[in-house]
Amino acid sequence: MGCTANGVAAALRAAAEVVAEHRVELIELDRAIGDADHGENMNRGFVAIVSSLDQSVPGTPGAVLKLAATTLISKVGGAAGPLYGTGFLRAATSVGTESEVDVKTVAAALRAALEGVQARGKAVEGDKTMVDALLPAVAAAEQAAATEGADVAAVLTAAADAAAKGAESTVPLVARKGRASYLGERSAGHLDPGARSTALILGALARAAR
Amino acid sequence: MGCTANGVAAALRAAAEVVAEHRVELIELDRAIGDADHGENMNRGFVAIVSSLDQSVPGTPGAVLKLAATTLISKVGGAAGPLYGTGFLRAATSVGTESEVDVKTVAAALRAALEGVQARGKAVEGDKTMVDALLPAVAAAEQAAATEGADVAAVLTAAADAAAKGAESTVPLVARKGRASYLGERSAGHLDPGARSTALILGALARAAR
Amino acid sequence: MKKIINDPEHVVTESLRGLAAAHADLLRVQYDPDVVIRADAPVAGKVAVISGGGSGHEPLHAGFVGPGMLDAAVPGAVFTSPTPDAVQAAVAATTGEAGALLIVKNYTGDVLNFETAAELAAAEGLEVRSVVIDDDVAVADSTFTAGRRGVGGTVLLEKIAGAAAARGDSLDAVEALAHKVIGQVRSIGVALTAPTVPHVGSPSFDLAEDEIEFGIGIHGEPGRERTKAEPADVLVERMVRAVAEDLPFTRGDRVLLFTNSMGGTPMIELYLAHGIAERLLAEQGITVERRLVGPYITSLEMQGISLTLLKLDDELTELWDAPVHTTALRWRA
Amino acid sequence: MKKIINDPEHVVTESLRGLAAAHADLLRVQYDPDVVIRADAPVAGKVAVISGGGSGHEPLHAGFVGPGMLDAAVPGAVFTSPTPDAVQAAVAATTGEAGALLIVKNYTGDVLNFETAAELAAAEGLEVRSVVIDDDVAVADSTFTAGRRGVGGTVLLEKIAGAAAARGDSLDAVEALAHKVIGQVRSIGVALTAPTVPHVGSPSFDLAEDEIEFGIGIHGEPGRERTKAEPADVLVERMVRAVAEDLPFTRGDRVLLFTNSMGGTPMIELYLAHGIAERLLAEQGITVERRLVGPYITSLEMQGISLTLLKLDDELTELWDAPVHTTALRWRA
Ligand SMILES: Nc1ncnc2c1ncn2[C@@H]1O[C@H](COP(=O)(O)OP(=O)(O)O)[C@@H](O)[C@H]1O
Ligand SMILES: Nc1ncnc2c1ncn2[C@@H]1O[C@H](COP(=O)(O)OP(=O)(O)O)[C@@H](O)[C@H]1O
Ligand SMILES: [Mg+2]
Ligand SMILES: [Mg+2]
Ligand SMILES: [Mg+2]
Ligand SMILES: [Mg+2]
Repeated sequence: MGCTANGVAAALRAAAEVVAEHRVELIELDRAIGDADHGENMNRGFVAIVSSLDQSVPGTPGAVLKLAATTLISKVGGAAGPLYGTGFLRAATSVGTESEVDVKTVAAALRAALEGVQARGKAVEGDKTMVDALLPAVAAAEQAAATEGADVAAVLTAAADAAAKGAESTVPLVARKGRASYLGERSAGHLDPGARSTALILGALARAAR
Repeated sequence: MGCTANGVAAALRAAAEVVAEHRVELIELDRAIGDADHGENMNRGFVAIVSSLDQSVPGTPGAVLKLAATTLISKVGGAAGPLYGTGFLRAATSVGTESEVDVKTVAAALRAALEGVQARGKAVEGDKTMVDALLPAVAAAEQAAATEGADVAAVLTAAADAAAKGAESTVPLVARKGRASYLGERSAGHLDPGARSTALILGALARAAR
Repeated sequence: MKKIINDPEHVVTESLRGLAAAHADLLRVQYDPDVVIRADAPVAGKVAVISGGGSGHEPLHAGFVGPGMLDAAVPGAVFTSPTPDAVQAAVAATTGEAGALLIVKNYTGDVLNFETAAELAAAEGLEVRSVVIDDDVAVADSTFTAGRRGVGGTVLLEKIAGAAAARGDSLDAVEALAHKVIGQVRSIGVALTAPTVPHVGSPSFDLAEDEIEFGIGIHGEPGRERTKAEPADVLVERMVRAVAEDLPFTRGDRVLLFTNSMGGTPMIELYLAHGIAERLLAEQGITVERRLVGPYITSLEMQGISLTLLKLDDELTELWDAPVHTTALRWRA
Repeated sequence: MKKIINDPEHVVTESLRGLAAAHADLLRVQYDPDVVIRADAPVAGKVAVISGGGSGHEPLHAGFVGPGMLDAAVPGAVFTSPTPDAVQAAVAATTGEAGALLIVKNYTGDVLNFETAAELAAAEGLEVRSVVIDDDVAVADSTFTAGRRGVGGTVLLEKIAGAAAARGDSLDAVEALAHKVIGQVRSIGVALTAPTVPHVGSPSFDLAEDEIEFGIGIHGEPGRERTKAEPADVLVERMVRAVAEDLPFTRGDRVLLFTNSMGGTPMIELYLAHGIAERLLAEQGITVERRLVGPYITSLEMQGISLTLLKLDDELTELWDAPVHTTALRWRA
C-alpha cells in the first residue's frame, strides 16, 4: 500500500523503470505519427525525477507529486512536458498536505490531473491524445473508489486497465490535436504515443501500490 | 581508307559513337579511382565534335583534327580536355595542310599527339594514365608504318591493339599522376579511365579506316 | 547512424560550446538551462525579442542572435521544444522595462512551454507577450486541431520584429508588426530524404528511392502527401501554387521570396529551384523585391527545400533592409 | 538519385539562372561559356581576382564574387574543371591594366585548363598570373605526383587576395600575398557519406554504415584511409593533429580556424566539431584569433567536415577583417 510519501516515491521509481524499458517503443510510436522524441522526452523527465528522489524524498505524498510535476515541466519539454507536468501539479494540489492518501484522494487526484491536462491541451475524448487513456482511467478509478472495501491498489489497477484499453482505442482515430494532427487521415492506424505512456505509467503505479 | 578530310571526319564520328556507348563504363572506372566524370566529359566533347561536323567538314585532314582539338579543349574540361585537346592539336599540326594522309603521316601524328600529352601532363610510362595506352600505340604504329605495304588501317589497327594492351597494363599500377594518385596504394587493381578511353578511340579510328 | 557527435544526450550543449567559442563577439551561452544570449544584453530601453524551439533547425534560432534580430534564443533538445525555465532564463537575461516579445512557432509543445514561461515572467512583473507563427500551408487549419505549423516565415518574422525593436518601437508596436507579418507570410516544404535524430539513430521516416514528401514539416513529421519524385520545374510549380494561392498573393503584389534548404540539399539545387520560383512569380505579375536563399531553417541533414512568400510594403521592406549582425544573417553591419 | 533538378546536363546553367535572379545587385552571369562576374566589373585600376573550378562546391566560387573578394568565378560542369575559353571570358570581363590573378586549386584538370587560359590571355597582351593552392595534408606531396589538392584554404586565399586587390595592391603584391597564404595554410577533410553527381546518379563511393573516409577530397574522390566511425572527440583530435603537425603550427601561433561543412553535415554537428577543435588548439597554446564556421566549400550533399588552419600575422588578419560583400561572406558592408 503505497500511500505515504515513500510509497508515492517508490511508485514513481517504478514508473521511471517502465518508461526506460519502453523508451524505444515510445520513440517508434512517435516516429510513426510524430517526431520520434516522446520516449526520449519521458525518459529524460523520469530519470530526473529519480535522481531528485535519490537526493531526498519530500515529506508528504503531495510534495512528492509536486516535485515530479516541476521536474517534468523543467526537463521534458515538447507537448508532453507541460501536459504531464500540469497533470502531476494538479494532482499534487488536489492531494494537499495530508501525510497519507486514501482511495478517495487517489481518485480525486486523477480527476484533477485529467482536468489539468485538458485545461492546458484543450483535447477532448477522441482527439487521439493521452486524454483518451486518462479519461476512462479516471472514470474507472472513481467507480472503483466507490466500491465497498476497495484499496488504493484496486483503484489504480482499475485506472490502469481502463487506460490500457483507452490507449488501444486511439489506433483507428484520426488525430485532431498534437503533432499527429498534421498527418490528417494518415494518422489513423497508429497507437498514440502519449496515450501509451499514460497507460504504462498508470500500470507501473498500480503494480507499485499492490 | 579514311585518309581524306571526310575520312577523318567519319573516323571521329565512329569514335563519338564508341565514347557514347562506353560513357557509363568510363564513368564507373573513374568513380572507382577518380571523380566519376570521365565518361561524361569525353561524351560531352565528342557530341560537340559531331555537331560541329554536322555543320560543315573542314577541307583537310589537319583542319578536321584541329576542329576536334579546339572542340575538346572548349567542351571537355577536367584533365582529359586539355590533354586530349593538346594531343589532337599536335596531331593536326603534324599533319599540316596535306589533303590526304598516308601511313607515315599517321604514325608521325600519333607520335606528335603523345608528345603533346606528355608535354602538358608530365606523365611518363607507368604513371597509370592515358600515356600508358598511347605510348605503346605510337611504337606499334611506327613499326607497322615501317612494314612493307602497310596501309593506314593496318597502322591504326596496330596502334589500337597496342593501346588496348597498354590500357590493361594499368590495372596493377599505383597512380602517380591525375586524381587517382591521391589514392596511393588503393589505386592499384583498377583500370585507368583515360587509358581505356584512348584505347576505345583508337579502336574506333582503326575500324573506321578499314 | 553516422554523425559527428559524442553522446547523443549532450549534442545540444556540446554544439553550443562551439557556437560560444566561435562567436564570443556576438553572443554568450548560459548552460543548464541552455540559453543563447546577445553579448551586450540587456540592451537598455529596447524591447527584447526572444525565440526558441527544438534544436536541429540551425541556424534557427541561435544563429539569429545579435544586433537587429534576436536578444536571446532558447534551444530545446533536438526536435523538442525547450522548457519554461529555459525560456524564463532568456527573459531574465534580456528583458527590462520595455518588455519582451516571444516568437513561438505553432507546435503544441512550443506553445505550452512558452505560455507557461510567459505566465511565470508576468508573475515577476515583467511585461512579456507572445506571438505564435503558423505559416505552413501544408496543414489544414481549424480551431479544432493544432492548427498550422510555424516554419520558414519564422526567420522573416524574427528579422522584422528584431529590426522594429532595434529602431526603438514599443512592445505594442513590435507585437502589432509581428501580427502583421504572420498575417501575410506563407510557406510550403518538401522532403527528398528523412532526418536522423541523434538519440533515435535511424531516419524519422522511410521514403522510397522515387518518392518525396510534399508538405513536410521541419521535425521529420511526415508531410501531408507522399508523391513520386518530379522534375524541379514541376515540383517548384506545385510549391509556388500552394503558397501563392493560399493568401492569396495576386498580380501587383510585392513580395520577399525565401528559398530555404532543409539542410541536406546542395546550394546548386537550391538556386536552381529559386530560379524557377522567380520565373513563375514573374509570370504571375508578382514582383519579387527581396530574396533570401540558403539553409536558414533546417531539419538536420534532411534533403528538401521550402518556399516562403511574404507580402511586402514599404515599412516591411525597410525593416528587412535594416542592419543586422548575427552569425547567419548579416548586412550593413 | 533524388535531386531537385531537371535535366542533369543543364543543372549548372539552370542554377546560375537562380543565382543571377537572386543577386542582381552583386553579380551578373554570362552564359555559354558560363561565367559569374561582379556586377560592377571591370573595376578600374584594380587587380582582378578570378577563381573557378568544377561546380558542386557551392558557395565556392560564385558565392564569393563581389566587392572585397572575387571579380569573377568560372564554374565548370559538376566536379569538372572549366575550360580555357570560360576562364578567358572571365578575364576579358574583369581585367584591365592592373592585370589579373587566377586562383587555381591543385588538380590536374584545373591547372591545365587555367594554364591554357593564362597563355591565351597573355597572347592578348593582358597580364595574368596564376597561383596554385595545395593545402590538403591528406595527400602525400611529391614532384612526381599530382601533388596535394586545393581544398578549404582556397576560401581563405580568395578572401585575402580579394582584400589585397581591393585596397589597391599591385599584381606583384597580390601574387606575393597569395603565395604567403598558400605557404601557411593546411587542411584535412573527412566524409561520412558520398556525394551523388547528377549525371552519374549513384553515390561516388560506397561507405558501410560504420565507416568513414579520412582525408577525403571535395570531389568524391575516395580519401587516403577508410576507418571505423569514431566519436567526435576522437575524430576531431585526429584531424587537428594531422593539420597542426604538418606545417607545423606551434605554441604561440595565432591562427584562423575554419571549420567547414562538406554540405550534408548539420550545423549542430559542425559547431560541435568546431568547439572540440578550439579546445584542442587552446590546449596546444595555439591562439585561435579568427574563425569561420559553415558550409563554404562543399561536395554536393556529402556529409563530412574539413578543418583548415591558417597562420595569421597582423597583415593577414587585417585583410581577413576587411569589408567583403558577396552572397556567402559578408561583413562590414
Ligand atoms: N493538445 C494535447 N492534449 C493532450 N495531449 C496532447 C496534446 N498534444 C499532444 N498531446 C500528447 O503528447 C504526445 C506527444 O508528446 P511528445 O512527443 O513528447 O511531444 P511533441 O509532440 O512536442 O514531440 C502525443 O502522443 C499526445 O498524446
Ligand atoms: N598528368 C596526366 N598526364 C596524362 N594523363 C593524365 C594526367 N592526369 C590525368 N590523366 C588522365 O586523365 C584521366 C581522367 O580524366 P577526367 O576524369 O576526364 O578528368 P579529371 O581527373 O579532371 O576528372 C585519367 O584517367 C588519366 O588517364
Ligand atoms: Mg514527439
Ligand atoms: Mg574524372
Ligand atoms: Mg518533439
Ligand atoms: Mg573531374
